[in-house]
Order: sequence, then C-alpha cells, then structure tokens
Amino acid sequence: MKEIRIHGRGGQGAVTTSEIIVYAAVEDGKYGACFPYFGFEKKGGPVSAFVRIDENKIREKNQVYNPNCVMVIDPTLLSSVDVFVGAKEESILVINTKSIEDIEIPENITKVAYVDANAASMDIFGRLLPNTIVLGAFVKATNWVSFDKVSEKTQAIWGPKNIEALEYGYNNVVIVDVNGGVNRD
Amino acid sequence: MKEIRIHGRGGQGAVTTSEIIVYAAVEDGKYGACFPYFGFEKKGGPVSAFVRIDENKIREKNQVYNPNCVMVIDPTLLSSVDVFVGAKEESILVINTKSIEDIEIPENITKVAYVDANAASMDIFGRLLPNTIVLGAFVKATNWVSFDKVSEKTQAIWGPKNIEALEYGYNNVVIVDVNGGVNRD
Amino acid sequence: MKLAERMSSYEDMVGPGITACSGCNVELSMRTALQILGPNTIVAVPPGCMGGVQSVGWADKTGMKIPVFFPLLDNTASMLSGIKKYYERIGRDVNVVAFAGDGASVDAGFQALSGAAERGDNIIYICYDNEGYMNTGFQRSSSTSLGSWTSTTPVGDASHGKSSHKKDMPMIMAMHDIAYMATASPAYMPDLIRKIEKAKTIKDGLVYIHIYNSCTTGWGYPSEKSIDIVRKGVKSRFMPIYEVDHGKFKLNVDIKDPIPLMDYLSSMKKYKHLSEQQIEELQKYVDDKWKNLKTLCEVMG
Amino acid sequence: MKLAERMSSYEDMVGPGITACSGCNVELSMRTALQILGPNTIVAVPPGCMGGVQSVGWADKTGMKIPVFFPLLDNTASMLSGIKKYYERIGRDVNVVAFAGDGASVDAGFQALSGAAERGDNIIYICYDNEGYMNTGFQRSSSTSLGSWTSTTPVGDASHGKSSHKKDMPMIMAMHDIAYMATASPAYMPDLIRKIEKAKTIKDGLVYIHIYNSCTTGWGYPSEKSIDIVRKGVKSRFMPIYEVDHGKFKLNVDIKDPIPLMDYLSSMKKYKHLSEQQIEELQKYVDDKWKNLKTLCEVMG
Amino acid sequence: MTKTEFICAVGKELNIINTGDWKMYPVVIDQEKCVKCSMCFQYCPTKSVKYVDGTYFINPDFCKGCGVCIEECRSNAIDFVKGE
Amino acid sequence: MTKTEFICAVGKELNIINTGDWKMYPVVIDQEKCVKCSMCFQYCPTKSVKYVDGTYFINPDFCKGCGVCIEECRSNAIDFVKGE
Amino acid sequence: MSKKQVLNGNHAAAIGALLAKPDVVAAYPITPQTPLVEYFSQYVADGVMDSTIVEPESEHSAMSVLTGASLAGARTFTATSSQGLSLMFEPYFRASTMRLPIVMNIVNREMISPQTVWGGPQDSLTVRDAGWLQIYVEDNQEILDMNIQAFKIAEHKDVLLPINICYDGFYLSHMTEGVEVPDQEDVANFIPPYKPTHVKLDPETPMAVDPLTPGDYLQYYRELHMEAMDNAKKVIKEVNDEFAAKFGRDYFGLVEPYKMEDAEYVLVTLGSLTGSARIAVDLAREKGVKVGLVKIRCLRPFPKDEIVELLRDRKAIGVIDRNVSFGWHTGIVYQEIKSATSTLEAVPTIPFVGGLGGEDLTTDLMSEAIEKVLEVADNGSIENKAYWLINTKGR
Amino acid sequence: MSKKQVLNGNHAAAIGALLAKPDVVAAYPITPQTPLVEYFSQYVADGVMDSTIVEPESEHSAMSVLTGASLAGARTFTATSSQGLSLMFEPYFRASTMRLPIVMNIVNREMISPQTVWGGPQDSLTVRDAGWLQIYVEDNQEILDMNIQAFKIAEHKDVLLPINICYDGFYLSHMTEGVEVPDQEDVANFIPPYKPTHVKLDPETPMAVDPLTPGDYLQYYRELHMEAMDNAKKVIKEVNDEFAAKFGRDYFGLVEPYKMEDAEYVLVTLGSLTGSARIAVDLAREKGVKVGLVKIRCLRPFPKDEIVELLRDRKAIGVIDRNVSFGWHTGIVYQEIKSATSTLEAVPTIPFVGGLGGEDLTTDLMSEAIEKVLEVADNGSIENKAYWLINTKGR
Ligand SMILES: Cc1ncc(C[n+]2csc(CCOP(=O)(O)OP(=O)(O)O)c2C)c(N)n1
Ligand SMILES: Cc1ncc(C[n+]2csc(CCOP(=O)(O)OP(=O)(O)O)c2C)c(N)n1
Ligand code: SF4
Ligand code: SF4
Ligand code: SF4
Ligand code: SF4
Ligand code: SF4
Ligand code: SF4
Ligand SMILES: [Mg+2]
Ligand SMILES: [Mg+2]
Repeated sequence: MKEIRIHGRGGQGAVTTSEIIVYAAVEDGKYGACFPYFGFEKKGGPVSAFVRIDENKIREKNQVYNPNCVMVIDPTLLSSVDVFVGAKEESILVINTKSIEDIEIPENITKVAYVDANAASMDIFGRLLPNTIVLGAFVKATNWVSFDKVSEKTQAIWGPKNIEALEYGYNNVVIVDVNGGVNRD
Repeated sequence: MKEIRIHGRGGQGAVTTSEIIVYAAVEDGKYGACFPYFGFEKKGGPVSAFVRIDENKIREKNQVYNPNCVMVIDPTLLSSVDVFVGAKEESILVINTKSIEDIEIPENITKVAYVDANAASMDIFGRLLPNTIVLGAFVKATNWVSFDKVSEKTQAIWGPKNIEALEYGYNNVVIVDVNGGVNRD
Repeated sequence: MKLAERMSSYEDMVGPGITACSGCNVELSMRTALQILGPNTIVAVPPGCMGGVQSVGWADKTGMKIPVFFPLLDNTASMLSGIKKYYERIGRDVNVVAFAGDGASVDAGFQALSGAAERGDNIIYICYDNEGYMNTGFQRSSSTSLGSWTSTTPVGDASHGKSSHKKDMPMIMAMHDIAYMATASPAYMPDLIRKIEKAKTIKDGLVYIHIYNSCTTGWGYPSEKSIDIVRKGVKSRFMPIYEVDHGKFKLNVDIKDPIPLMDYLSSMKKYKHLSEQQIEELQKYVDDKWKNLKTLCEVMG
Repeated sequence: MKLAERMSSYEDMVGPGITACSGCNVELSMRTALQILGPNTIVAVPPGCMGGVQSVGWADKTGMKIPVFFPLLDNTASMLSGIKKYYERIGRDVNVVAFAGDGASVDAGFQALSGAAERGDNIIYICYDNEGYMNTGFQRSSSTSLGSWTSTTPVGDASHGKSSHKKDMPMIMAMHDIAYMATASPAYMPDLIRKIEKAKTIKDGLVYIHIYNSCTTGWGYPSEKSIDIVRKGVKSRFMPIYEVDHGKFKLNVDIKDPIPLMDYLSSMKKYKHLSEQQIEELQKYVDDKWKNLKTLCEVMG
Repeated sequence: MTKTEFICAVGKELNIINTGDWKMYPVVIDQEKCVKCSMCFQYCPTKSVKYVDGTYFINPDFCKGCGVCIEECRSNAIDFVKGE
Repeated sequence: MTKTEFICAVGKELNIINTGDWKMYPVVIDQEKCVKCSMCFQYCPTKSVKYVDGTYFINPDFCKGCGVCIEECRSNAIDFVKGE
Repeated sequence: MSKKQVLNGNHAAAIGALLAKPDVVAAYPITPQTPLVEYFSQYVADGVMDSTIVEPESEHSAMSVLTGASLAGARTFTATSSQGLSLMFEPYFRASTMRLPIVMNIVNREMISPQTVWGGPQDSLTVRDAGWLQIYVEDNQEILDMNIQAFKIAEHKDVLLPINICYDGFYLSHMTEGVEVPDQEDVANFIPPYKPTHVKLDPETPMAVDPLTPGDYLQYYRELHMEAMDNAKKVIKEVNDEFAAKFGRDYFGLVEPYKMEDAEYVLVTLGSLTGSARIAVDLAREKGVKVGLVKIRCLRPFPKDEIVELLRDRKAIGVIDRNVSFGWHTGIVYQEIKSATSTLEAVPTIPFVGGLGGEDLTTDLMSEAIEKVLEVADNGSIENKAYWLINTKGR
Repeated sequence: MSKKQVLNGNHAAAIGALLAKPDVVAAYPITPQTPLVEYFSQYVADGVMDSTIVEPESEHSAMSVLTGASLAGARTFTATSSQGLSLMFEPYFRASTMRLPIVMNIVNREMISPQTVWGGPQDSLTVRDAGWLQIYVEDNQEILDMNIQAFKIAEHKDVLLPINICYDGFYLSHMTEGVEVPDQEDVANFIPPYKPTHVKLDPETPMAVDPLTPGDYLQYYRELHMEAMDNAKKVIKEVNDEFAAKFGRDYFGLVEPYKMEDAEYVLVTLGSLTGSARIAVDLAREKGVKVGLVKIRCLRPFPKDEIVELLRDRKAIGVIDRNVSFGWHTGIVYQEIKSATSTLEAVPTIPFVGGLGGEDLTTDLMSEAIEKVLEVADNGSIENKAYWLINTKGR
C-alpha cells in the first residue's frame, strides 16, 4: 500500500488533489481512498489530506501517520508544520520550491521531487495556484497513478488551464535522490 | 382500608373534595391518599376522584375499583355513568338527590345517604355548588373522618359560606339502609 | 346571499359534540372556520384547548369529518408545510390548515411558523388567541397581556400579574411579508367569514389569521358573556381588526370612538387586581399600537 | 475625541489571531463591538464562522480576554437570559452579549430570541448578517436574499438561486417592541460605534443590533473589496441603516440618491446568474422596504 | 390490550359526545319575538342554532346551555325553559 | 488522553494563532502620503492598524494581508511591499 | 422541626425545591408537571421564596436559560415531562457534559404517539444515556426528600452533574397524601451553598467555556464524566445516610431491598408501581412464597454491583417495566438488569411490561407477575419477549 | 448496468437516495452531513432528480416537514448529525410511533460539550430507543447500498417504521473511494412504490391521526410496534439476500461474522472502525491467534439471537465502542452485548472505548485490543470499566 500525505493551505485545493489521485487509482484498476484532516481552517490556514493506494481493498479509515510520500503544496508551511513526521523509510518528498538547498530533509526521505510551482503558476494563471503543478510532479515522481487518468479528472474539475499546469509539473519536476536513496524507477 | 369513589362534573370541586377528606384523615392520625381520574373534561363533563383511608401507610397508587363508598355530587350523572361499578359488598352510597325512589340501587349498596344538595345550594349560594353539602352528608354517613378537620380545611379553601353548606349536609342528610343492610353506626 | 343562508350551505366539519367549555368562543371560531374551508381540507389542531376537547378524536374515533391531526405543540407549521408540498407535487389543491392556540403559535411553534412564512409555503395558519395556555390551566403565554393574572404570573405581595406586554403577533407576521395577514374577532362574524373565504383563494404564499378570542374559564366571566367580552375588546381598540393583503394594510373595523378600556378590563377576573399604573401602561400600549396601525393603513394601504 | 483616539482607548478583547478569512468584515465587526463593550462583558458566539474561527478558543485555551462561550446554534438568547437574570439577581451590572450569525439568529435560534424579546430580558443581541450559513460552506438562511446562489439553492436548469425574499429581521425585531433596535454596517463605522455605545446604556429591555456584513469567501469577491461591497449595499438602499429607540424610528443614513442596485449585485459572484425578472423583484423589494421605512421614520420618529 | 383495526393511532368513525346533557335547562326561541337578525345563529358556539326555511330554531341535541344566544338576542326572543 | 487542569471544557490562557504568516507580502503605510483620515484604522479586520501619537502604522504580527486598508485608503498611502 | 402537610406530588416537589432555595428557576408548563410550576410561581409571588423565575417560550429555552444561569454560578431548578423533555433534549444532553448541577424533576409521562398525557417513565428512560443522574421515587415523601438531597448530590465536588428526580405523572404528581416537611433551617444546614469554580462565566475570572476541542481532550473529559458517575454512587449513599440520620427517613441509597434476605424469587421495580408490588409480595409471603422485591432508585449511574449482589442465587426474577424497549421487545429496565447480571448464572427472568399510558398496575397484576415468576422457575423457560400485564379491572 | 464512481460517503448517500426517488426531502445543514444536502440540492437544481426540497429553518422543522409529508403519503428522505439529531428528538421519536417509513442518514458526530464536530456514533446510539430501525455501515459502498435497501425495508408492510443509516462523520462522510453505482432502472424494480393506507391525511379518505388515546389502546400500538421491530429482522435479511442476488453485494443482514468459524476470541465492532479491526484480526491470525470479528450492522432491532449464536462458547470477547455509556462506565454496545449474552456462560468481556471526537482507532489499537482480550482470557479477570484505546500516533 502506498500512503500519501498532502500539506497545503485552505483554498489551495489540497483536498481535491487527493481526490484526483484516488480517482486515477480507481480508474487504473486499483483501490484508492482519501480524506482530509478536518480542522476549522478558513482560507489561508494549514490543511492536510491523506491518500492510500493499493492493489487490494483499503480497509483502514484513519489518517496516514506513516506516509510513503509527503506532498507539500505551499513551501511556507515548512516553518510552521512538521511535514515529515512519521514518514516511512525510503519515502518521497514532492514539494513546491525553487530549490531544496535550505530544506532540512530527514533521513527517511530518500527521494525529492521539486518544482517551482509558485513561479510557474504566476506564469500560467497570473496568480498563485500551485496545486496542479505539484500534482504533475507527484505523478511523474511516483508513477503510482497514470498521468492520463489524473489529467482526465483535472480537466473535468478545473478545466484546460490546469492541464497546462499539470503538464508543466510533470515535465519540469526535478527528481533527486537524497540520503543515499536510489531512484528506483 | 376504606375506598371511596367520587363522581361529579368538571368545575364542581370533586377533586378538592377528595383532598379535603384526605386532609382530615391525616389530621385524624390516619393515612389517606387520593387522586383524580384525569380525562380531558372541561367544565361540565363527568369527572371522578378516588380516595383511600387506612390505619396503615397506603401503598397502592391506582384507581379505586372496588369502593366501600360511592359519592355522587351531580345526580344527572346517573344516566350517563355507571357510578356503582365494582362497589364492594355492603358499601355506602352518598348522593345529591331529592329522593332515591327512582334510583336503581344495586345489591352491593346497603346504605344510602342522600340530601337535596341542589336545592340547598340555591338557598345558600344562590347557584349550584352542591359539593360541600354532599361532603357534609358523607362525613355524617360514614364517620370515617372527623367533621372538625373537614370543616377546618373547607373553611381554609372555600371560606365560611361553604361551612354553612357543609353543616347543612351533615345535619340534613337522610340515611337509610337498603338491600337488607344494617346501619351499623 | 344572506349570511345565515350562506353559512347554512356549508356543512359543519367538526363532530357535533366536543367538550369545550360551555360558551367557548374558540369552539365557535373553529367550527365557523372549518365550515367555510370545507371538506377539501386537512387540519392540524395542536395540543391546547381545541385539541384537548377531542376535536381530533378519542381512542379509535375521529373528532371531525375532514382529515385532522395533532401536530406537536411546537411544529404545526412545519408539519403543514410537508403536507402542502406533497399535495402541490402531485397537483392536488387542498386547503392545508392550522387551527392553533397562541401558545402553539406565538411561543413553542413560533419558529416553525416563521420559517414557513419565510419560505412562502401556501398554508392557512389560523391562530386562536385566548392569551394564555388554557388547556393546562391558564399559564402565561407571550400573547398574555400586561398585568393579566395567570397561574404562572400570579398576584401576590411580590408580583402583580404579567410584567411584559403581549407580543404583537399580527404585526410581526405582517412584517414577514406573507401573502395575507388578518386579525378577526368572533364578535364580528361577517368580517371573520370574509377573511376565511379570502384565505381559501390565496395560492401564492402563507396566510396567517389571528383570531382574538377569549376564555370564559380562564379569564373569569360568565359563559353567556363570551361574545360581549370580545366585542368590548374590539370596541376599546384592544383588539384591532385589520388585514394586510400582499403588503397592503387595511383597517377593517375602524373604532372612531373607543369605549373606555376599563369597560373591557373590568368585565373579567384576570384583571381585577390591576393598579392604576398598569392600566395606564395598557392604555398607552393600546393608543400607540392604534396610532401605528392607522398610519400604516394610511400610508401602506 | 477623535474616533481613532477613542477606539484606541478601548482594548481589543478578542485574541490577536483568529482564523477568519483574510478581509472578513465580520471579524472587524466583532472586534469593534467587543472593544467597545469592554472587559465587563460576557459574550456568546454560537456555531458559525465567528465560533469556527476559534474566537471561543481551542482545546484548553481561550480565544478572548473576556468570558466567552459557545451556546448551541439554537439557544443563544435563552442562555444569555439565564446569565443576565443571575447577574441582575446578585446586583452586578454586566454586559451580556451575543455575537451571532444570521443562521443562529434568524433561523435556528429565532424563537429563543423572540422569547427573550417578549420577556424584555436586558441582553445585547448582535446579529452579524452575512446572508447564509458560511461556516458550513454557504447554505441558504432565512436571511439570504432572493436569487442568491447558495449551495442549497444552487443554480441549474431547474433552479435559479433562492426563491423567496430575505426575512426582514430588523423590522420583525422592531415589532417585538424591544427597547432598542438598530441596523448597522461596518462601512459606516462611526454609526456602528455609536450604536454599540448606546446599547451599553440600555437597561430596560432587549437590544438587538443587526449588522449587515458580507463574506468574501461565500459571496465571491476579492478580500480587499470587503468594505466596498457593504458600502454599496447601503448606498443602493439594499441595507438600510436605521434605529428604533423605544418605539421611535430614525433613519440614520438617508440615501437620497441611491446607486443602481446592479452596481451592488454585479460586484459579487453569488448574483452573477440573476435574470432580469429576479433583478426587478429585488429592486421592487428594496423600493417597497425603503418606502415603508421612510414612512415609519416620519410618522413614528 | 384493547385491539383496534389500526396499526397506529388513527380514527375513522365520528366520535359523538353527548354535550346536550350539560345544560341545566333547555333553550328555546320564541318565534313571535324573533326579528331574524341571525345573531343567535352567528354566535352559537356549538352550531345548535339552525336556519331552515327562513326560521331560526335551536337543536337541543348538543346545545350546552351556555346562554350566549340569549345574551346576544336583542329582541329577547330566547330564554331558558326553567319550569319543572 | 491528554490531561488538562480542568474537569470540563474550559480555557483560560489566551490562544495565539499566528495569522501574520498568512500574508504574501508585508503591508506598509507611506507616512508621507498619509492624510490621517483613519480609514485604514477603522476598517482593518484584524485591528492591525495602530494609532499612536497621531500616526497610523501597521503592526505586521497578525495582519493577514487582506488589502482592505490599501483599497480604502483614498490617498494611496498603503501598499504591499512586493520587492524581494 | 418538621411538620406534616397533605400534599400532592407536584406540591411536594415544589416545597422540596423551595427549601433548597434555588437562585434561578425556568420551567415550561406541561401536563402533569404544570401544578409544580404553578405552586412555585405562587410561592414567589407571595414572597415566600425569592427565586428568580424566568418564563420561557418552550422547554428548549427553559433548559437553555438554566444552562446559562448555572454557568453564571446560580443554583438552578426546573421540571418537565415527556414532550417537554424531548424538546429540550439538545440542551439537556449538554448540561451534563458541561458538568452543571441542575436539578430537574421529570414528572413521568408516556410519549406520544398516540396522543396521550398519562403516566409512565418512557420519557426519562429513553434519554437515560445523556449523562444525567436519574433517581426514581415511589411516593410523595420521597419526592420531597429527594428534591432536597438532589442539590447536595449534584453539587458535590466529586459529582458536579445534573440530576433528575423522576416521579410518575398522576400516580404521584396528582396523588395527595401526608408528607413530612422539614424545617427550612435544617435543610439550609444540610445543603452547603453552591460555589462553582470548575466552570463559571464571570468577567472577574474570564474563561472560555467550550472552546473547539480535539478528541484527545474530549476523551479525557468523558473519562472524568464517567468517574463522576462512579463517585455519585458513593455520594448518593452518603447523602442518604446523612439525611436519614438528620431527618429520620432512610431510602437505602441506590436500590431498596424489600424482604430480600431469604427470597428465592424477586420482582424488580421502579417508581410508584413499587407500592402494589410490595402488597403483592406480602400477600405471596402470607401464602409461604419466598418472594422479595428490589426497588431501583438510582438508574443513572446504574447500580450494577448492588444489583448483582441482590440477585445472586435466586431462582427466578421478574422485572416490571412501565415502558418499552422497542428494539428488544422487552422493557428498558429488564434489558439493563440482564446486562448487569450477565456474570451471574442465568436464571429465568421475565420481562413484564404494562401500565403504559395511564393503565394501572394493580396489586392483582403484581400477584399475577409473581405467579408467572414461580411458573418459569419451575419449568425453567426463559422469556425473551414482553409478558404483558393487562389490567381488566373496571372494564 | 452499474458503474463505478469515486465518491465520498455523503455523495454515496445522496446517490443512493436519488436512485430511490424520494418525493419530499427536507434537511438542515450540519457538519459533517452538509455535503449530502448540497449534492442533493444540486441534483435537483440540475433536473437530474425531481424531488421536492423544503428548506427548513432547523432540524426540528426538517423532521416535522417530513412527518407531515409522509402522513400525506410521500416517500421521504433526510439526513442529520449530532446536535441536529438532538434538536429534532421530539418529532424524531414521534415519527416511529406514527409508523412513518422515513429514511434518515445519521452522519455520526460526537456530541458536545466539549465543542466538537468530529466523528463518533454517540449521537445516534443515545437515541437508539426512540423506536427507529438503525443500521450502521462500514464503507461508502455500504452507505449507497443501504440507502437503497432502507426504503424497501422501512416501507415493507410488515415493518412500516422509519430507519436510520448511520455512518461515521469524516471517516466515511469525507472519505473518497470507488463505489459501484447501480442502474436507476434496476433500483426502481427493486423498490416497490410507497402506497400507505395505514395512516394517511387525505380529504378523500378522512381520518384522524393521533386522537387522544387511553392506555389500553396505547399498549396495543406499542405491542404492534415491537412486533414490527421483530418483523424487521426478517425483512432486513430478506432484503439483504434479494439485494445480493440482484446487485451482487451481500452484507449478511443483521450482523456480519468475519473469521468466526473457529474463533476463540472475538472483537465486536460497529461502523467504520471495523476496517482496522479486520486488519488486526488478520495480523493476529497470521500469528496463529484464533480471533474473529462480529460486525453489528443492525443495532435496532437488536440482533440478540444472532449475537448469542455467534458469541457462544468463545474464550474472551472485546467490544469496541466509539462512544460512552455514562452511567455504566463502558460503551453502549458493550452494555447491550452483555444483556444479549446473559444466558451464555459468562466469559471475560472487555469494554473498549476510544476513537471519540475524531481520534483514530488505528490498526495498532485494534491489535492492542486483541492482546488485551487474550490477556483476560488467560487470567480470567472480568472488566467492568472502559478500557481506553488511546491513539498516541502522530503525537
Ligand atoms: C413540548 C410541549 N410542551 C408542553 C406541552 C403542554 N401543553 C399542551 S397544550 C399547552 C398550552 C397550549 O396553549 P395554547 O396554544 O394557547 O392553546 P390553549 O390551551 O390556550 O387553547 C401546553 C403548554 C406540550 N404538549 N408539548
Ligand atoms: C442544531 C444544529 N444544527 C446545525 C448546526 C451546524 N451549523 C453550525 S454553524 C451553522 C450555520 C451558522 O450560520 P450563521 O449563524 O449565519 O453563521 P455564519 O456561519 O454565517 O457565520 C450551522 C448550520 C449546529 N451547530 N447545530
Ligand atoms: S378553557 Fe377557555 S378556551 Fe378552553 S375550552 Fe374552556 S372556554 Fe374555551
Ligand atoms: S467564510 Fe465569510 S464570514 Fe466566514 S470567516 Fe470567511 S469571510 Fe468571514
Ligand atoms: S338573535 Fe333573536 S332575533 Fe335574532 S335571529 Fe336569533 S332569536 Fe331571532
Ligand atoms: S345556549 Fe349556547 S349552545 Fe345552546 S343554542 Fe344558545 S348559544 Fe348555542
Ligand atoms: S487610510 Fe490612508 S490616509 Fe487614511 S489614515 Fe490610513 S494610511 Fe492615512
Ligand atoms: S492588509 Fe488587511 S489585515 Fe493587514 S493591515 Fe491592512 S486591512 Fe489590516
Ligand atoms: Mg391559548
Ligand atoms: Mg451567516
């Protein structure tokens, strides 16, 4: 089973992103399940969402405590939220950032996929809508769900501009091995 | 234990009458308990109330099904209500009526105490308020509670005019043995 | 047609004997209203005197010739909304009607009524206002007037009857912008009859009719005075008779020369302890309300 | 004293960070009101945005410097009545205040409020009206205006936003004959401030203040337009600013020359689908209400 | 347990309560005095005043004897029949 | 179970939520342009505009960067500081 | 010095509460509770009592007013029945989780539909899991005495929970009998003043009540609530004993055993029906049948240990329920008794149901129940479904 | 032909109901139920569904509107949570005693105080005795499927009772997964139209609903109500089987046994927590521990017989409650299980409590529960008080 934890801010689409991943997994013939952490955050506050993908029916209905993958849609969260907590060994970080130089990446993370989604978003949308870009990066970096299905659902929910963003993320993500990890696919 | 069932019409004070009897019993050093049958009768509809008097604590909290005494405050009830139902053997009827000639008195009733409370009430109050008069008749006919205590409470609740009525009933009640009964006190 | 003829042409929908007190003008109001509304009517009678007197029935018997039911004390209007919506859905035009006391309307069921009014549900809500909870023995309601004795606003060293004014329910309902709002009195029968007939014709929103009734048992007056009392209520301007038809105010019974308020107040027991000051306050309330109402009728008529 | 000086002399009673949306003028209204009411205040914030944004606190921490609590959505006014009555009993003069949404006031908690008004309980009830249930994601309330999109009055082939008009809560409360009723707008701060200051001085009955707020997230407009929007609301006569002091009506912001209603309606997403007919209905509603209000102010002023 | 034909509390047959026996005395209209103003008809709470072929009369079956008709008749055409 | 000193849900210490980090860019008043009309002060939802000794300035600690003050300042004295 | 008065149950409750001097009272009238409210109002009007009375527009507001008053620090009192209890259910539940020691009499009345106003504890039993203490009483003296004890129990620092005194509508509320009324001063000495600190809305000590709370804290508060329930068992017994010592009337705390020493058969009862059950027990004893009775007084918390002790090693048991548990086809008390005694060896236990909606549970019916218990003890059959006690007297 | 969609629980409920074509819907928004209402409204706005929606001002009115509509003959649907359920408690209770087959989803949410919005079935369990059928489900597919079955069960002529489909807030309501959505026509064939005659307000067939009713009649209606509950057991199983045959998904009716054939130890579960319990059972089985699981689906009526059969002759049992029974210091399901099994020889049974107010019941905690069950089976001790399952993950 693959477990993903997504971190974003209220209004950035973290929850919908998690649903798109599940949609793709199910359409790919796998099982998927996701749910948001429900706080009471309005626009701007930190939010998170949890995703599971598996070959078998997913039975647990709990938060993801030990993600195989941590997705960070808003880089400013790093200062206030411990996004790495509980990450499994050899897990993946997918993050919106210009560079990972200043990020202290814990040992459990052995692969980092990053993309400057903020900048790209300003280019594509003229405002800050980084989530589909990060989603594209996620699809490329993990290969857990098919790009086609993700793209199909993204189109249905958010329309063509976001496909551009998705593709941007997919194509421009920088994937590096860290902490001695080996990029296995 | 003595069990009494009182029949009257809404607004005639049957319930308060039952409470006065209990008051007297308690003040006399006995135990007493009463409660009304609660239908939804407004002014004019038939109502009934149940009283128990005993030397010991009264434990049952139910209607009186087998009264030793049936009190009828309004004679017109005879046509619509079976006031005699369940009366114990050798029980007493206390009734507001000019005469008992037309009343079919069942076998279980062996003593009848009657007084023309309607007429007396018109004299005393100028309108129909027969209940204290019938209460006076009851006290005299049964001797189960003391006249003094009944009178004390009647005075407290309804004032002096009613004492006159009470005394009228007490003094003018006609007590007759029927169905072979023997007036034992 | 003559009133008696017209009314005789309507069948009485209520069972012939109900156990309302002798002389009760709420019984009169209910019978009259349902007579006019007729057989194509479903009526709710919430807990209160009119429910208590077995107009809904007893055991496995019904109290009326039309469908009748007990809503809860607090949900009359919403139950009716549900009924009406279903009949609208299946395309049947049925009068869906409440005959509810002031307790059920102005107090416990007020929110449900206000909600139905806001939604514009097409129900006919008749409130019979006898200014208190009569069925449970005359406790105060929000519709009890200032100074009135009730068993929960008793008179004693530390208390002198109800301390606040009557909630002005008709005006509050009018401000809900409902299709039709009217007050009525059993003393003014042709007016009352016309209003119920009018109510039947309204199809675009909620109808609220507020009948100023009285109560021989609770208020303390002889049963035969039942009509006289409410007539005095109207003539003293205590019970203003008006209507608001889609926002247009109209005074139906203009009392140019009111009888002294005391003529009304002194005709029953519940006010017998009133102090000078309470009477003044009541007079001021009546005067203010009348003035406001007249203005509204002039400007928004 | 200059407004800024006066306001600076009052401490902010709300914790410095609450999670209301960026630009929320309800946050502004709440902070301002409680600043004026000051430390001798107990405040209820029912479920709704202002409760949700942690103004009551989180876990074992409080969100305010004054006693604050969550009433139920449906019992704000009655809980306050209980508090006030006890303080009156022990002879302490404390401001007992609600800061409650339209859902909590005009819908689920309306009956409790109406009851407190009728009893004349001396509480200060502030309703912030953002025309819907924002905390749960913008569902319709009785205070949502005609035609507005909400998530429960969506727009589609068979539906075109809310089908009934906004319940006229200020007028309904005024008709409850309460001690003081006022509407206010965060766009008209000195007026709003004066009204809260006035509320503090009322000791003979219920105070109801209805603040016409807006909601950047639900209504759909950029956060910086938060004040502009409600200003347009007032200038188009959609949000009339007036008060009723012990029965005396007064128009506080007379809009002699209204801006076109469309200027207001078109500045947000929730109305973007409105049809000609809906716009006309809204215009008529606004015109009628304004006319009525003007009349009342003239005659009952 | 008393059984009914219903599975929940409904009632179909009309319940008849004999309120006619509440009254102390019968109430009767003196047709001679009656000016047909219809007041008694309008105000009778129990709808016991009937109007048939231009004439008002009282159906005693459910009349409770409240006296409203007597009070409201301005022609004094109605009264209790108190005689034994 | 997390224990608290309370037996039911109460809170005594003030909860501080750092809403200052919601803003994208700091907001600053250009004192040169400011005509002291107090609009920013009146309308700031977070009460982040302070008035001290006749001067208005913005306390950034809890300012969410909503832009209301910028919008409402008729002298264009306020703006985001976007420069890197 | 106490003195004897002749009082109906509602009057006894009003006087009991009067002696405890509540600060704020808010109640909404409903049959059969109404007279209680009226007595109260009259005492206040007459200046006999100086409680502040608030007249709410519904029971929902009645409970809400008291919740507010209690949060401000007031001693509070109210009463309701059936539909009123249901209507206030939301604030009712919350009063317990807020730990507010409100005292409320429930004048037990059957739940509609069908439309009814008569007695039966279906109302309070249905909401037994809302976190309140619930005491059921048998006669008017017990009503009065428990209304005094209630304040002391509820406000006890180890309890701090709201409490219901439940008594049968009409059977007690409208039944008049002699009742000893204790002296005001004795009661004042018995009940210490209420000075809350655990939760209080006061500008002098600002606090938030009910911040938004995550689950880990919530669980802690739930644990404390359940512990307070456990503590209540001890406190109810202590207060009972102290009351008995001071006023001379002992109710045995959580459950009252009657002729249980050597009993082979047992009737379990609740409320006013206990009276006729006692008589039936006496009658059976006269015939040599070793039958006893357990009267449950405290239903919440459920006196599991006491019941286990009392029901251990009996031959057969009958539980008399004046209510139904729809989903079990028995009564509610039966279902709870079975749960409590699940560690005992199973003996035939009959779920008797009857006396609903104003039907009497006569002595004859109680005797019928005893016979039935003897019968199943013999044939060992175990009943699963309600055995109806049908009153045919007076038909 | 069914088709797979990716749906959260609220959406699944909305679609399930949509397929059953209710006539009148009235619901009031509350977290976490709100999206259900929103989906519904959107379907109606889009003309996909032609239900009549009434927008009430509170849950009290929501249930009242449906009561009225159902009395008029409508098929009715709604949903609520926690405070909303409490607020509608008076008309809620009455809908069952009026025998109105209303279908209501309860999106389980913890009860305040403390102020909370998160999951947990405290809300619906507390009102379990109000005469409704209550089904608890485990995942979104079951939500959808049971919303279809619900109408057929509730409207069955031998049942005619309202029904709750209860599902955990957030854990299911906001959890998104793949769900098979049956074809509209298949569902239409599966559920016959609703044509009430037992109670109906219609001028063409005038009747009184709820006349004032004396106790003897009331008792008869109560007996019939309990019988309808008994019938529901049969009907739920039949409908389950028919559904399984037609749509290929079998939920086993009242209770679902999991690895119970040879189980020596048993976990009893309810709702969405069953998932992690299943995993824990599998993990324990891998270690050779013979543990099984009983998932209670139908709580009202309580499936006593099925539970007795399944729990007979086991060594130890653990009941996992995501709720508390204040007066028992356990969970509510535990208390009911004990009652049901009182005729079995007593084995150690542990009342686990946890997962309240949004706390997760993780697989680790379920494994901890199994270990604890094994432990008491060994030392034979019998627990009386809640054993708390505390989630320390992520702290
Ligand atoms: C929830 C609830 N609370 C209380 C009652 C008791 N009750 C029945 S009728 C009534 C008063 C009704 O007053 P009103 O509506 O004015 O009718 P009236 O009795 O005056 O005819 C009350 C309080 C009830 N039935 N339901
Ligand atoms: C009885 C009950 N029903 C529903 C809810 C859910 N709920 C919480 S806040 C809210 C809406 C509040 O709307 P409003 O008062 O206008 O405040 P806003 O969110 O707009 O600030 C609702 C429906 C609740 N808390 N209690
Ligand atoms: S108590 Fe009053 S309102 Fe009720 S039936 Fe009697 S007279 Fe009519
Ligand atoms: S949703 Fe609207 S009302 Fe609520 S905090 Fe955000 S802007 Fe303010
Ligand atoms: S009121 Fe008198 S005059 Fe008029 S119709 Fe009746 S009987 Fe005749
Ligand atoms: S006495 Fe009363 S009931 Fe009889 S006819 Fe006259 S008005 Fe009608
Ligand atoms: S709004 Fe602009 S001009 Fe006015 S005080 Fe603020 S900064 Fe100065
Ligand atoms: S940006 Fe918004 S929060 Fe910041 S100071 Fe300006 S108005 Fe206040
Ligand atoms: Mg009334
Ligand atoms: Mg709102």
